Amino acid sequence: MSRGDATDSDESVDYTDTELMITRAAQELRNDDTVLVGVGVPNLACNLAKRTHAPDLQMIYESGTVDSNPDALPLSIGDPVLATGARSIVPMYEGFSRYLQGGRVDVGFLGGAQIDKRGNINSTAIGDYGDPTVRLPGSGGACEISSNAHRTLIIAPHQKRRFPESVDFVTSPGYLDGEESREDLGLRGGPEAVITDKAVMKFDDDGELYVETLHPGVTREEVQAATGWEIRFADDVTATPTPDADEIRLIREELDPDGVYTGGGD
Amino acid sequence: MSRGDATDSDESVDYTDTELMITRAAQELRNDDTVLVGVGVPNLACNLAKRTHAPDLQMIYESGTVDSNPDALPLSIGDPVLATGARSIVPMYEGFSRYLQGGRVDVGFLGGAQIDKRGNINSTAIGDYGDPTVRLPGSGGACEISSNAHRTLIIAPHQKRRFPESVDFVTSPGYLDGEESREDLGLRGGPEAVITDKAVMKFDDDGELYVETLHPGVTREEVQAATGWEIRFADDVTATPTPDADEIRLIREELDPDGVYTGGGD
Amino acid sequence: MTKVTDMTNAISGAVDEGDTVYLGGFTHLIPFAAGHEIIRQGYEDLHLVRATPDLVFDQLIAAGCASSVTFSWAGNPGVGSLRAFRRAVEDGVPNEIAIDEYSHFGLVSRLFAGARDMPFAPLRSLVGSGLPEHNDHIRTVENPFDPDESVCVVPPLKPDVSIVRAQRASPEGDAHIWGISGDVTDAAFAADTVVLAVEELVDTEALRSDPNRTEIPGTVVDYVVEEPYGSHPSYTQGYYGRDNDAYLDWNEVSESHESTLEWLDEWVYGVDTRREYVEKLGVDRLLDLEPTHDYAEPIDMGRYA
Amino acid sequence: MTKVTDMTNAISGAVDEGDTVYLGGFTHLIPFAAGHEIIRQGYEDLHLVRATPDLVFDQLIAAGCASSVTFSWAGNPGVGSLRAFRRAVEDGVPNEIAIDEYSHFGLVSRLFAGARDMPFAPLRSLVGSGLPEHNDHIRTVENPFDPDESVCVVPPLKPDVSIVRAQRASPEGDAHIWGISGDVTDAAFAADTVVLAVEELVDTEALRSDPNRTEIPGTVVDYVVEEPYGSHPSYTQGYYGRDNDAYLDWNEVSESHESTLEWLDEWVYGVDTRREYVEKLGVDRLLDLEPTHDYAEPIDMGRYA
Repeated sequence: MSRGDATDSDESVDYTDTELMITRAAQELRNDDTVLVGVGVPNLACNLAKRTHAPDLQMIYESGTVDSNPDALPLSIGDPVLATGARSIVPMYEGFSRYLQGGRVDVGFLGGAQIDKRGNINSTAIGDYGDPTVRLPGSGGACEISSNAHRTLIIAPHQKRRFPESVDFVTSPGYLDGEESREDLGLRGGPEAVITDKAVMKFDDDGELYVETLHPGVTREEVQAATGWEIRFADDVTATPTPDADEIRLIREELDPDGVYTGGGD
Repeated sequence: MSRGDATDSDESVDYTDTELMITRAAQELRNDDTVLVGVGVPNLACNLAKRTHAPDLQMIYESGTVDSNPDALPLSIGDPVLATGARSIVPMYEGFSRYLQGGRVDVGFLGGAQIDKRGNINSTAIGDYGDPTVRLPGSGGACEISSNAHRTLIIAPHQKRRFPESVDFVTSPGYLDGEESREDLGLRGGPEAVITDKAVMKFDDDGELYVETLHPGVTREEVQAATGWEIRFADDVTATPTPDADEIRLIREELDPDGVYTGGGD
Repeated sequence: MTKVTDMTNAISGAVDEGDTVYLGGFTHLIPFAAGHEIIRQGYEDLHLVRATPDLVFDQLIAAGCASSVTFSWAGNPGVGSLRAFRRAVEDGVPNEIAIDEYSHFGLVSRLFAGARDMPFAPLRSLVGSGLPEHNDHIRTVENPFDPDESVCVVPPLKPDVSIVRAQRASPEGDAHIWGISGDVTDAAFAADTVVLAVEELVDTEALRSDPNRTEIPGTVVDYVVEEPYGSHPSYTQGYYGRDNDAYLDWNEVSESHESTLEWLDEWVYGVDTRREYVEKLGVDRLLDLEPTHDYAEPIDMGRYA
Repeated sequence: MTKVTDMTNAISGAVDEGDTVYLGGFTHLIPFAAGHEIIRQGYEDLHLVRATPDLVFDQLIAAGCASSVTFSWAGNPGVGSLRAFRRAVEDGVPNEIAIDEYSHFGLVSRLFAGARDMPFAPLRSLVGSGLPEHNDHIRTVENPFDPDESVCVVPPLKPDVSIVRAQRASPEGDAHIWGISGDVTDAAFAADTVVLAVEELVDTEALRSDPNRTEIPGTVVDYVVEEPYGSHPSYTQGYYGRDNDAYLDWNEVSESHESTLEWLDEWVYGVDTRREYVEKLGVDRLLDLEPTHDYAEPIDMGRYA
């Protein structure tokens, strides 16, 4: 993994791309948010936020655990550490209906094999649905997260094949084709940001992605080369804030000490 | 209350009208039935059946208790004696959806202020719905019992005002107006018998009531006088079987020792 | 993060004149103490909702708090009719009330949909009954999987305020319920504002030791009130039984509007809090309602750290 | 009234060739032992249904048991893709399988409707996604309370057989479940025939001491099997943890169809029962999965006689 280097008040900190994605994603979370968490980077971002600026963040999982406070790193979204000590556990139907459909999830995390210009996500199939080149896992709860959460954050590596102008299959609706509005279809919220290993992108009023910040050392040309359409940039593109020493220590020593998702902190 | 007198194998037994209704209703219950029970006569009939020919009878209540085995006489359908030791307790929505709508209730008991020729029941209002002469409690779960149970048993005192040709308001659909079928409306089952203090009535193939048996000492004329339309009689009207000594003992000594619903066994 | 307060503050903070107010609890856990506090605070234009109005609505109606009642069974359970409710509907005493009526499944389906922001809830009943004709909230859709079938549907019900009771809660409002849960959980999830009253406050750890039992999460709760015997004359499973004499007495008390007001004077206006009401009930009456202990088989959640 | 038998009898009695078979359990309580017995009995034309196919379907598919798979997320949870599933869908190895695909909420809504004989279940998602175009089971109705809105609906799903696991059950099949219950309860209520496998059989009194915990009533259960560790390498809350190494290993094992068959030879065909499988796992591996005890706060149901 490539790595950057940032200056905290009085020390320089090494960090990996994954760690930057984790710290940047954590910043999107507010203290009073309820967040629907996945394993991996989203889980680490949420736990980091909880141990820093958002101690009251409530984490819920597709498996129906509500306000989990895991003693150890969960290895799946249904890990028993998410159940013991949770506020509540509900059947799957209730997690999706009472919490997501009911508007009780502020933020959801999504990833995907393809993310397009308007934030639509494909995690179903590459190529033709009936005869796919690559069969992906499918929606799981992603369609519901994208449809019912008040805002969604998308996290993905920045690669040209992963950012086509238009996805092969809409698993999770973003801002659709620009003709129909989410609201007219009865969908709530919509994607708020895409955090990659090169940049942070946001959506304009028409629901089209643009680059808001570039990670330290990344050029506009690199981002354009890794994006499947002519990507626009904010008038005032700035540098993505980088992890500080405390965040890196938390990630490496407490949240993922074995480096399961962060590659050993390297 | 009027009383009859019956000959058991070798003894004569006194019984009240209510006791006869209880014992006759109990006979409609089969060992493998799941029955949705109300308080009063239906509860006593079910408990009697359970202690005689139907030990495996499963009693469920609108309050969501499943397979209740009350230690004492329940005084409401949500009595705590129905909860302690039950097989399961479910929320109200689940009792109605998983059990009744799901087809898991074989028999339901109904009563009402008016029961008509086709088994439709009114427990909502006498007179005009918008400006009633008498405002009754309303459906509760009766509409669902009549709509979703595989068969229903109606228990009521035999009085002319209670048996009009057509009810003022359909709270619980029986065989409707004879034009539309229950099945076409998506309704299950239908009323099977009406047990009164004078007779037992059944429904013919067109869903119209006729008298199957007369209680000992009751004449056809008495039944006709207490019925609001020209009631028909089976070709072979027989006498309603009467309680035996064991049944009377169970009712008076075990099921309702304080005579809450049976008037002290008198 | 504590939401603990007393019932006086909870009611004045949660309930505004003109609100739709749901009082949860099917036969079990009926929030009588909250109902009495509403009466004491003198509301006059509440849209009251309960599957089973029970004595608590009869009292609220007699006190003149209600302008409408949404319900599915308006009787005195196991006893007979609700006389104050009937006086209001039949004779407009003490005031006219509008009614919005369902079957039990129809009403709890509305609550179910409201708790989940469902566009509507379908159900296989109400069709064939007289209710749809008198209630514009009951409509039909064609079943797209069986075009011959029309299905009754009801819209979500989202009360402004729900008042519910549970056996125990943490100060944050996470609540354990056992026995008959009835409509309580959906009532809490469906409402904008929730008042939760419990027999006992316990610490957060005790609540979190059994997350499957947490029917109501504190995240939907706004006010937490600890009020032992707050469901009397209804009951709380494992704490006390239903006071059946009170239900039988009500049948006499509510015989006339005047005798009903006298009862309210003594038992509602005549006390300031539930504690005073309980003291007035007296020890003998409370002891008569006590069950013997019957503990559930333990479960082991396991700790996996 | 006992329904207790062994898994061999339960599977041969419950499952007929051509059946639609739901294996319940979302990450937790996955019925692996039952899946292995289905493989050993050589079924070839099962319509398999699970929200998350997980390793158990990968194994059934590789063994040639499946003619179709209904699902909503086909991955190796926390690890990656399901290689045998992909080989079947992408390359028809070992045989072509039809797929019937939903989002999680879409699939559990079908099960929810099936468990309750609902005509259909409405949900506020799927609209805007590509799934409705490819799945005729996803249809729309107009919302009769808001004519501008079209609502996606799905029909009831009623499997011929559901196989589910729980922590403990009585011989009649009443079962207590805690931790993540996922789709288990609805799976049991939706099916014609239910096989229930548990870690422990307990007596009826223990089960009835906590009726709110009885997620599955014996009245919907046909076969009860006591099989400790029957969820391995998935887990049972309070009994053992997920064997994550087995999930990681599967990613290697399933690299090719041949290596997958070798694994099946050793771990499925090579043992006759779950007990033999557990013996083969060995004591060290089991001990590594043990949690420490963490008992829930007791509840008192009270006895009111």
